[in-house]
Amino acid sequence: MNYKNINKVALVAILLIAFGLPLVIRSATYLHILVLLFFYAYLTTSWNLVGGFAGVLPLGHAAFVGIGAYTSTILFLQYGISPWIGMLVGGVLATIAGILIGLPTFKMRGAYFALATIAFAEGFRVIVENIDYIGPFKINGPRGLQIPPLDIGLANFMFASKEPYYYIILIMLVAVVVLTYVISRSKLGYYLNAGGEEPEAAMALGVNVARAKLIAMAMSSFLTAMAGTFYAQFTLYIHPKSIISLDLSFEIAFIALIGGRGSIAGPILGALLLRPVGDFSRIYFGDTLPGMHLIIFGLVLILVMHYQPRGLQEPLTRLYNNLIRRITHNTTGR
Amino acid sequence: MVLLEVRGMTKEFGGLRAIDSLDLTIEKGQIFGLIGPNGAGKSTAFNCIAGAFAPTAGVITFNNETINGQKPWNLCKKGLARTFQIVKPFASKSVLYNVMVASFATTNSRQVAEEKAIKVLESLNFADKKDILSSNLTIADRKRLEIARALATEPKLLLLDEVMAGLRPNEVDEMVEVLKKIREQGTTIFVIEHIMRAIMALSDRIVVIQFGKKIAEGTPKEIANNENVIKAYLGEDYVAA
Amino acid sequence: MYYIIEDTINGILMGSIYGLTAMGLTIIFGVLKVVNFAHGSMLMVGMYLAYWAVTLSGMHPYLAIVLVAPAMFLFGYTLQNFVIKPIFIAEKNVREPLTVIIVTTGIWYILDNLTLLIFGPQYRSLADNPLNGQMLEIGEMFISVPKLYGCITAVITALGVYWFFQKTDMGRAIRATSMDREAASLMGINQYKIYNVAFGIGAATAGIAAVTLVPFYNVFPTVGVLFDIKGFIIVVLGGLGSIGGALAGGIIIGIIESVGPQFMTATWTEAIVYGLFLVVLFVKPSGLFGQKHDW
Amino acid sequence: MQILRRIVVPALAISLIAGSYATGHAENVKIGNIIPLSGPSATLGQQGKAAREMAVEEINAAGGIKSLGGAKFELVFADSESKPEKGVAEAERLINTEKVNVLTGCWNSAVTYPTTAVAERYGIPFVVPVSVSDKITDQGFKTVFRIAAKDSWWTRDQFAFLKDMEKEFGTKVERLAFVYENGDWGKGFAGQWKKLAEAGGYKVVLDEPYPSTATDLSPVVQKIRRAKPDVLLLVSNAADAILLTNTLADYKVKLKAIIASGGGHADPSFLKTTGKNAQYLFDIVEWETDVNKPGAKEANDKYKAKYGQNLTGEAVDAYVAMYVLKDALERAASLDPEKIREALAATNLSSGPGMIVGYDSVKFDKTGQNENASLVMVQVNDTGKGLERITIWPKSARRAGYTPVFPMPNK
Repeated sequence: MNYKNINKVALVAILLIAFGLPLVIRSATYLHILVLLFFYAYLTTSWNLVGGFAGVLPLGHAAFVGIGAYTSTILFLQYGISPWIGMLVGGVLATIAGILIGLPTFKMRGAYFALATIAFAEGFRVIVENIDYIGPFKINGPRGLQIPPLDIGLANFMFASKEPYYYIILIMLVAVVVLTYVISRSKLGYYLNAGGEEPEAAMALGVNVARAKLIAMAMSSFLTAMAGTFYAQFTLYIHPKSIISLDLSFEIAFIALIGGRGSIAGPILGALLLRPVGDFSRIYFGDTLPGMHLIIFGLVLILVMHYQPRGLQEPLTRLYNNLIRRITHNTTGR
Repeated sequence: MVLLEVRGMTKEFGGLRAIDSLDLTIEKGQIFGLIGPNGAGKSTAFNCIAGAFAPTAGVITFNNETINGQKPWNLCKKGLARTFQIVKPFASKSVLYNVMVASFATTNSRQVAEEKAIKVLESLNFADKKDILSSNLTIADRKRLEIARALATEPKLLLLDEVMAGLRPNEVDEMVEVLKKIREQGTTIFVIEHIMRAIMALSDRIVVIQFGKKIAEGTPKEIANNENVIKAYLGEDYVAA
Repeated sequence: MYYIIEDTINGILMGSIYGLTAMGLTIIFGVLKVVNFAHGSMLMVGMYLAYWAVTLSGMHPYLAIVLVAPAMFLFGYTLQNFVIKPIFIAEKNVREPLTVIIVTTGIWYILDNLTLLIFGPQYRSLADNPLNGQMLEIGEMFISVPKLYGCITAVITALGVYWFFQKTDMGRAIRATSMDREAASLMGINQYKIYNVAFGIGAATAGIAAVTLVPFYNVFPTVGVLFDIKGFIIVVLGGLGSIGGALAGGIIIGIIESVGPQFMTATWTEAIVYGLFLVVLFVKPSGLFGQKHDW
Repeated sequence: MQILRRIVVPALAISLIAGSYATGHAENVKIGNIIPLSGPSATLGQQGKAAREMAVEEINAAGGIKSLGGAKFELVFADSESKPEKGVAEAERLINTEKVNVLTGCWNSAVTYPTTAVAERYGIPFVVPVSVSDKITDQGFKTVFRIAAKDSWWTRDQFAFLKDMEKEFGTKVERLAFVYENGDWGKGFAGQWKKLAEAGGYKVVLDEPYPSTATDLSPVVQKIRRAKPDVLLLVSNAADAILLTNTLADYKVKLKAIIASGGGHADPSFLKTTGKNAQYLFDIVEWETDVNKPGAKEANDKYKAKYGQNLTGEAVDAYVAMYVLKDALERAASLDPEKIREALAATNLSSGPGMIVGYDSVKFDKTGQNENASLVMVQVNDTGKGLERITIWPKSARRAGYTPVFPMPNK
């Protein structure tokens, strides 16, 4: 077996394990944790299109999650429109918002973009909290919207058990990873990377940097909004303070940075590592040392940035490659 | 045939005139040199032509088309490529990746882009280093990468901004050969250079500017004997003495 | 009309205090080119310092400046030297190291939650201080004395920092570094030491802001977050890196917050502030008072 | 020292949790509690935790659940950080992994809705000590039981109190101002105030939500001052309650009364940080330290000695919730969730240790709402022992010898 084949085998194995996991894990708790893990991996991979490849730091992606969640929920609650359709409508609205934010900011230094996205997300939250109705649409201000778990079924994107949610988010994750892979090997991917690293040089080489970033932003906001719909259908309750929160925006960015932004495996690795650290430290320290889990989280951030500023993806890939090399050497008997 | 024509190009920065009604004409197939003391406005002239800045006044005609104030990425697609005085590689990427970014200017296919990039690298005797991370290159190789990237966009006119600065003498000679080869393959070259030896050996025609104004133009030989140029470089006293 | 004047005065007073809380943010950005997400937490640390200094010694709250500002300078200096500097060194080749932003966020989480662990979630305030509840009454018009003190302090601090940057050797070195790192280091300026000092000065201004807040505001572990987001908006409005801009940006927000509620509910003024922020970003991205830079 | 203990304990706890799986403590009753232990509502979560721990200590010391062979209560706490999605995830974990028998929580109504939905799905009984939104018991859930009064009762009693005071002191109140935090809680109260004001023939001169995170409330106070209301009704979290009270005093706003709605105004830090400025404030609460009930004073003294502050209404609800659970389990004599649920539904707890609430008994109606939950009105005043909260309404509960101050004198 050569190196390429081993990669393929490993990939297939991972996919098989991922799809087979619910057959082994019957506990709804663990499935719930896994669903959230995939949810974050999905969000971060979508974020990575701008935050990773385009070399800027968006810190307001929760706004797009919110747009997606609110759009599909309002359409479902008031007009009975399937959340699957609402998901696409939300995506389109989020795309428009993403382009509007990107237009003025992509020409500037990264710090402006980071701050602008924060202001956009916070401003969006404040507006949602202030509005009970937009025309005929019931937003319900700070009270949020609840989806009664009545009509369970695929058409309504609502299920009694965790398994369907697990498979939906897993498929969404696989799709977005494949999309990222395709983009990273396309002209757009090259242009994004180039523009993110050295915008002037890229422009001189024929790259319309701002346009490439806008395209990435549009795709990223569309995909992020889709996750918003998933979240709404999964928790059946949305409320501005939780879904359009800075905490969510920041967590997405942190997962990417810890895992390794701009790489394909980074967001997934980040979610795999950071989510459990967050969850377990909260569980173990939550009642005796309130706030300790966030101290640990902060420490992890600082340490990783210290020792692996490109994220944990880099040393892990090296480790993996060494391992594979050793295996291939053994099997070929050289 | 005239490839680039600059008429009365002026660039002001907040009242300060960096370029003062500059005229240039570059024929197809030429190697055209632009020299001048530090701060004479050479790089500013390049930036105006390549679209990084819009000139305050004047007309720039490239390939019979007025290109004033057009964006650099559009100019690049029209056949005008440039390098930077301070090299700007995409540091976290390999040499091949760097060049492929450029070769995408004329194609959408990754495969075509890769083939073209490799061809360019081979023509520069650079293909053996294609997988090296560009941040690990030596200064000479970084300069070479700048040229490779610019070439990969398939330019009609190549603007080279001090590609020999910082190189050792033998590396300068190598570079001169490389540029000659590029010209032989049909690319017109417009070069800013500080190293007199190189520019004198290369150029068909040279323009000298000082304080943004043209003070001399001619063949290398004419320039070498021009009194204004000697004054500009060595000062009034030298000429008087 | 009369109401508007009263509200505008309050807006200017409160706004200049906002400006003071954001001043360190803009100083640090101007030099390090990094948004310090831990700035609110440094303000919080300053507030606890001021609170305990005044409570334990019973001194006039403004006397605490003598203690808090130098202590915060040292705190900022040390933090930059030991926690942030290594990241800068590791990322020397990167034009704009976003990793530093993340590290400052880590510092924010740690400081806030460490405070929660040590002092608990309680709210504290200096109920018995000579400034508490003092109001100037001009006819029907009320002007808060502690806010007036805060406003004066903000202006003095801004002038002081400006003077320092213009007239002292260290200040000039800092300005040189903020304009061109490479050139400054060629001139023999130790870039990282400059960062330390700039960070220290930023922290010290946060300490001064903390002292002006403590006489009339609550102290609790997450208090910094409330001023954090506001600070970001202020510095972008005023122009990142501009000290006068921070003060002006703060006053603009103060006036919107103070006058706005007479025409709408207070919750909508928040939305107006964000709206203004985005409009400025579209129309004059370098901020109202910032110069055009290469960003 | 404190810190050291805090670090060592969880380490031990982890090993104990690991150990408990091996040995299997089938005889214990596991109670999962989802409350905000960090984040913006941390003070309230911490009070709830302390009160629960005190109750459970007493229950266990008294021999646990006798019908279950002396089974002990075992508390498992989870931090919601005031975030709904964390609450939901913790509910899933507590039910499936920790295998809790009962859940309690979550203080923030926004966390309680989706979390009770999880419990309902698994059929696990969920006791809500406090989360006042009407919606919680209006969802039609079978497993949800709320100890505290719901917000429509709070607002109803606030207006009943106002009418009574007008009558008792012969002062006419006409103009009302509503000022409230812009959240689920404040909006819920304000909506009902509006209806009650209309029914009561009052004129609403100001209806103002404000962001709880505001750093300056003087603009809101100016609005109050200019609207010239007779009575100001408030819903506030802690930081803003303190800021509002101090700013109202600074601007010398003349009012006949301020009526608050617990929460921030009942926070233990509130009186310490506002001092004199809070004098004469009316606050509606579920419980006050001077309540005339056997055991109440002792419970408060014990709590104060342990945690350094008085019991609050929120803490008492949590405290009582533990005794309600003990009572139900005693009758269920089983750990089967359905049996516990049935026992809870049949609760009629009127006496015994822990019953320190102001009303006669805890009894749930068919929505799961404690139908006897009642509220008292307190006034902050100084009777010579420093500022304290004095129960004044209903008149039957009024502290002997105290005459409420109404309208508020000019300070």
